[in-house]
Amino acid sequence: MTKEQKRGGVPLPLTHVDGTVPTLIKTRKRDEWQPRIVAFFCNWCTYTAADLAGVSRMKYAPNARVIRVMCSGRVDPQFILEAFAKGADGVLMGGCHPGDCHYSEGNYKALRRAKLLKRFLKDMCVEEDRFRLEWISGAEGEKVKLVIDEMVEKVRKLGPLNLPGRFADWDSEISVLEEKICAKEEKEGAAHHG
Amino acid sequence: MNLNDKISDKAPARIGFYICHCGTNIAGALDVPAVRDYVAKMPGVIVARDYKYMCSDPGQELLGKDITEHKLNRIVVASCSPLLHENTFRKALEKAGLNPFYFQMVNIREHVAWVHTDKPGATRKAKDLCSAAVRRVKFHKFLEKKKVPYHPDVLVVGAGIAGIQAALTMANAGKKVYLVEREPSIGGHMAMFDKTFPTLDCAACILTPKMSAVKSHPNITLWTYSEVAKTEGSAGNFKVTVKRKPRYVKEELCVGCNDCIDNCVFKEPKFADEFNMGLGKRKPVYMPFPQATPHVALIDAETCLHFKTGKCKQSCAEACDRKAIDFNQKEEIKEIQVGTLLLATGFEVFDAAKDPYYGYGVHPGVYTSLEIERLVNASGPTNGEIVLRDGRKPKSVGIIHCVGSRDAKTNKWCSRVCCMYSLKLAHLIKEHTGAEVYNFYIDMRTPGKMYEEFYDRLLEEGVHFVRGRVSEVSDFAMSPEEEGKLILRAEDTLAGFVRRVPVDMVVLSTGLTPKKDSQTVARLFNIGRSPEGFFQERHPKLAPVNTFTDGIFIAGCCQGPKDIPDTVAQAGAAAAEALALIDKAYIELEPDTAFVVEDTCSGCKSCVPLCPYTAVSFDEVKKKAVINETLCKGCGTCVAACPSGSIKQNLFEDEQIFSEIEGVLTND
Amino acid sequence: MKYLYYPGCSLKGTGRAYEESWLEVSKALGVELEEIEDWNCCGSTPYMGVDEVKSLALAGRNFALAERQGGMDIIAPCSACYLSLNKTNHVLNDYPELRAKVDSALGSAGLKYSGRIKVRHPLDVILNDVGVDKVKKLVKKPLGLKLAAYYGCQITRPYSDFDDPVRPVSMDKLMEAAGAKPVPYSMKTKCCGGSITGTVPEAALELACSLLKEAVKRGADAMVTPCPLCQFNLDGYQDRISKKYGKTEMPVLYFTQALGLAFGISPEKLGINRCLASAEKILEISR
Amino acid sequence: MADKPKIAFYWCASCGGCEEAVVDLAEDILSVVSAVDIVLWPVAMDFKKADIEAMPDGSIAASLINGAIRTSEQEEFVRLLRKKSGAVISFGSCACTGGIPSLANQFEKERILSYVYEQAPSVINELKTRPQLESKGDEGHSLELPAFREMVRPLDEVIKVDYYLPGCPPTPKLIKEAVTALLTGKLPPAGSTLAPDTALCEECPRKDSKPADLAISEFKMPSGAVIDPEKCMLAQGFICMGPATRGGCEALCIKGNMPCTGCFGPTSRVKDQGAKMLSCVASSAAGKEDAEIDKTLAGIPDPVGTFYRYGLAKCRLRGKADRVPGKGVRQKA
Repeated sequence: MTKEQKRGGVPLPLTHVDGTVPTLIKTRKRDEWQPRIVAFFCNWCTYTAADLAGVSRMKYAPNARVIRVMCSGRVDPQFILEAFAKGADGVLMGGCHPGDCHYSEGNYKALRRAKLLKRFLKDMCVEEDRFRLEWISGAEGEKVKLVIDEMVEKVRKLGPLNLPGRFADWDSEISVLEEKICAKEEKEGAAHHG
Repeated sequence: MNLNDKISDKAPARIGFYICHCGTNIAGALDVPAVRDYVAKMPGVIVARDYKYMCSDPGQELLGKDITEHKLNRIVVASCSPLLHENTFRKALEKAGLNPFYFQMVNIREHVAWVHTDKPGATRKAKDLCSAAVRRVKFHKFLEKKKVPYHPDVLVVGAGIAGIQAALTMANAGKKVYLVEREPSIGGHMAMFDKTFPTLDCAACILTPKMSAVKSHPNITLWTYSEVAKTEGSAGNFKVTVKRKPRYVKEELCVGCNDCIDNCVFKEPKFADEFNMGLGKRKPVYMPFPQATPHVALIDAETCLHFKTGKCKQSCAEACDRKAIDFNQKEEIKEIQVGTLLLATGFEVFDAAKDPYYGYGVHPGVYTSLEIERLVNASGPTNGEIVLRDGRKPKSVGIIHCVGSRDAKTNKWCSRVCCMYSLKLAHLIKEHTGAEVYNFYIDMRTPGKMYEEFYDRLLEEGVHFVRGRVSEVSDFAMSPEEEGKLILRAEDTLAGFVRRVPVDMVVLSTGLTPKKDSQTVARLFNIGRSPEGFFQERHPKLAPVNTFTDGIFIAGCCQGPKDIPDTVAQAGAAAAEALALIDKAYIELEPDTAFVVEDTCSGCKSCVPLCPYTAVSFDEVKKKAVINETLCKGCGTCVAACPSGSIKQNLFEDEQIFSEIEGVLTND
Repeated sequence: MKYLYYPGCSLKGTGRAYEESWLEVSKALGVELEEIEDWNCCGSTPYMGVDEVKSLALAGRNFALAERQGGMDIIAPCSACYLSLNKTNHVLNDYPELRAKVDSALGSAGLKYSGRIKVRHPLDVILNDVGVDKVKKLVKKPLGLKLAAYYGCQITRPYSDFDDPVRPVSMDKLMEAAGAKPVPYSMKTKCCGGSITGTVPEAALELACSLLKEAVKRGADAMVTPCPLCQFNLDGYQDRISKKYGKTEMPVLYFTQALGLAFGISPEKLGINRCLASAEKILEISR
Repeated sequence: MADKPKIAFYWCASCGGCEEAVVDLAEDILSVVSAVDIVLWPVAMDFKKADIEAMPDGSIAASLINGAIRTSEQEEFVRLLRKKSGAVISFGSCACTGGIPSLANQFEKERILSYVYEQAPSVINELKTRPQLESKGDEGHSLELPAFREMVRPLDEVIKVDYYLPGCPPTPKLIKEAVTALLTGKLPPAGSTLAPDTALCEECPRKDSKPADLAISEFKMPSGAVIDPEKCMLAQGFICMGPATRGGCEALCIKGNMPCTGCFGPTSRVKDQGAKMLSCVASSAAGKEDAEIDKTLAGIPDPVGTFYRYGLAKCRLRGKADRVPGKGVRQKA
């Protein structure tokens, strides 16, 4: 009987949406650690700007992973929390400048959500520099580079957020008891058989 | 696999993964085989390959072959930006019988290979992005592109040579064209030019017939002295509001006889004439220029005695036997439906006063090139005579190139036309006055048919060329021959010393800049601008007349400085692109619209006010929200806001994005 | 109207006449001045190129003292001081790394500077705080002279915000108010030879000469300037210029001296006697 | 008697309200009691842990466990019940989503203990005595206390849960339906929540009073303003969690003229109830300029308490991020 089955098939706190179970994320040594930024870029401005940065061969830190959405208004605060929960050290949102939204006002909604979410994150002790909303127009390839580089440096200074690692740490108290119970049961089982 | 088989949404994913080398573009910056092998081990991946050029025919064929042979039902291609080739690969899927939306593209060129120097870091990032796409694509659904009828009418904004050319091309193809121009006459800057380089044919002679053709074309509705106030809708179905400013002369009655002008209470022209750059004078009632189209007078309320004082005997109105003058004319609002917008809003000439060292506006002998165009023009304020403000004929003229161009202090770009028009003006000045003409240039840029030859011709005509940027134009003499002259000081970089060249007249070859209100206009039409403020084309090489907004095209100098031949060519190209859309008669929309899951919607109405396109409404019978698919533009704002998770967006479903988040965070 | 006053070395040395006349004029205008106690070198424009941080720290000390003394706007009549102090403010606000160095230097002397004190020029103060109307009221002896207003390079570029950087007009306006006729003079901001009069005189003197000659050509009775170095070059080297390039005679006054004369202040109090080129003509005309 | 299915009730970190809810079945409780054999119900009946341990594995038809998990004893007991039960029902908000007790996840264990045993104004504890896990009694016997865990967890983070019955507390109607389903074996697929999967607005009596063009320019607190008894709460500026909260309670709070605070948790399609409601509320707030938005949003003084009143343990962040087990605040590197 595996440990999993013994505790009644408790799902790990982190299951992937497709049902697969992730390998437990270990806490890395600090010098090996690289900040991981999840970036939600709107298709029309910021994603295009990132393309422009590429076409212009600007060089910036490889720590940000861009997820394309059509509009910054599509970015659900759930996505941001999910990114942190899955191991992001920072989350960046990029949208069109106020007044320039391809969908006329999606970016205002994004701004309002970001402002309220920022306050929530602060209360939850996620440092302010870990979440950023920037307006970057399609012509501002340079700004993509500047914002990403700056954010990576700020997050590097803050160190890893590593929520998955922390979750594992927090939950280690459960496994201690669980091991005790398992050991006891095994002993009883052995005695029974013997 | 059947293209129309929705059941395949639920079939176990059989993923084909392809990573492109893009020659050495990608392969040189990250470890392509390592990414391929990494993805190959992911659950659901049946095939993982790398290939030199995925977008090439063999690359696409490889994909198609694998779909058939390995019964693949999901495809991921890691290559360039989806904005460039997503459609290419979707079509390849379709060709192989797979729904094109079972596809996800990973941008490892623009977002990885080209921007990172750290190869292990770039490889790690590529793995993460690919891992995200592989996870995401499993959640992709069968989708169909939506077809919407395309309104055949076109609106052209701006009636300079670009707008005129585009409007005529489309009107000749049988399309109904609305042509809107802000100024009282069409013609734009070209109408102000005297001759055109390098052929030296008269600008009016080649432009006027086109202007008349516009006026008389049965398919063209011409609205001058008008501006677009509002646009709504999208490709194929724009609703545009046009504001027609009052000209106080009834356009349909006026025959352009000039009787009103002759009889104005102002006996002599008194006010600066815009068309002649203020070098000439006009009355409050005036005809912008002799060939103005429409050939209709207008009254300038700013200077007209009637509007200023209310006390005028209105002799102009009396003089008009057609009773065309109407002081009570009001602004008129027109609403039109069109499928296509073509912007040809042109440029503005650099404001020479912004470069104080050249003394424009301070020294009367300093002119802009456009002023010289008017001076040299036979119908200009001096009837074609080149004279200084005090009436003297200049004996020596200095032409300063690159004023407001190629200058870190003002504008960095090359305006492309100034070298050539400076040569043209040098020729005309020499021809008209016999003066010594000095050209001060940084580089002579004469790329174009017969352009370099024209430069050679000028050299032979004895025009002087000094290679050096003029540091200042001053009026203090250091030697007797400088007395009473304007002195141009420049380092002659070929001779290697500083020259002081005294002249009577200085011509500033001012560059081309974006219109002052280009940002407002860009917002009005929801298109982008490049950093310097010209309108942004979709792709600098492959989509030079398209914008990022479907159904909106750009032509002429609003996109960037260019000369007349290039402008006309671009206008033709824009017209052709527009015609291609119109003649297709329908437009296919990306199926990224949102929809309400009716069973689970609680009818909380949170989403309803969020939609700027009023696509979301509340069904009072069912007490649920509904999304009108044709109105939805697919931004996803309502999806992110739906508090019970009952709105979904095709191509951007929650599960898809959640799996992407998970994917990009796989590697530690 | 109370200001802190930063004289700098010139106004205590070669430019004494400037200080004398400025103090007289400011008194007449009701501009109250409080000299910064224990001020030191402004940081000096040439030294900025030798050791930027030290130069900034020197200027910074003056600001720190000024802040301690109430933090009002500083008036720096010398063009070089005006430039150095303004530059320091800009650098401290725009370059955090340099700011940190200057802060630590000041800190070691127990000083602190916020970076927020404004540095003003007398021309700016007279025109914008006092106003032309008040100047006109104070004029007892309208000058009636033709004057070439020469500004030099440092007060209009790059930091000043009270006048046009290429074609300044503030001094012309002021001289007009004092009853003088400013002549059209397009060399207002050309080089006077600067500090190279001492090192490369052949280049510098030619520059100074062209300034003087142009003033003569425009029919000016005198030149007025707000800069001690310009005044020194144009006035002090007139002899040598005359010898080399032919006779040139042109009185060169500080604009404050001209203003003082118009206000009816005695030439002695205004240090007119300190001019090397003859100012007799001026005194005669203005009498 | 032996044929009747066995049912166990158990409580963990909870207020006892869920037990009340069972009693609130009123006369229906008699039919329940007659249909089942209650083998454990600490609030009402005297059964011991040993009684349960003695039962064969899987012999209890269903255990209805309320309360969040905060101590090692609760963990041990629910594990035991899990082993002995065919089905486990997570009963009430605390068991399902952490409930009010999980708001404590904003604070480290150390901070909670030091406040409760030392700093609270009502406490005098000069010796700074704290409960110990093990201590020797006067007669030499050893005493053991359960361990206080680092954080509050919902039941399903400790044992596998078959069904969820949300609510603070679950309504008698839903309890009856759940018991009936259990007894008749007509149960939905495992993992289901035994309440409707649409948000509360669907059943809200004020649904029609919400305008379709709502832009909230001022947020109000029920404690500081008069509530119109007819009009939609959000339309009045009160944050009502109804749109993001599963229905089933028949809008009890609304009928009592108080906004919904979200006790039924999110619908099945939402991962994080608080984030979703935050998104909805911020989207509907008025303002485009920074200052205007800040002013409007300042009307929500406590986002955590507002949007996660019953579900902080189920927030994607689970709790305050900078806790370190046993050490209080994480050391800054």
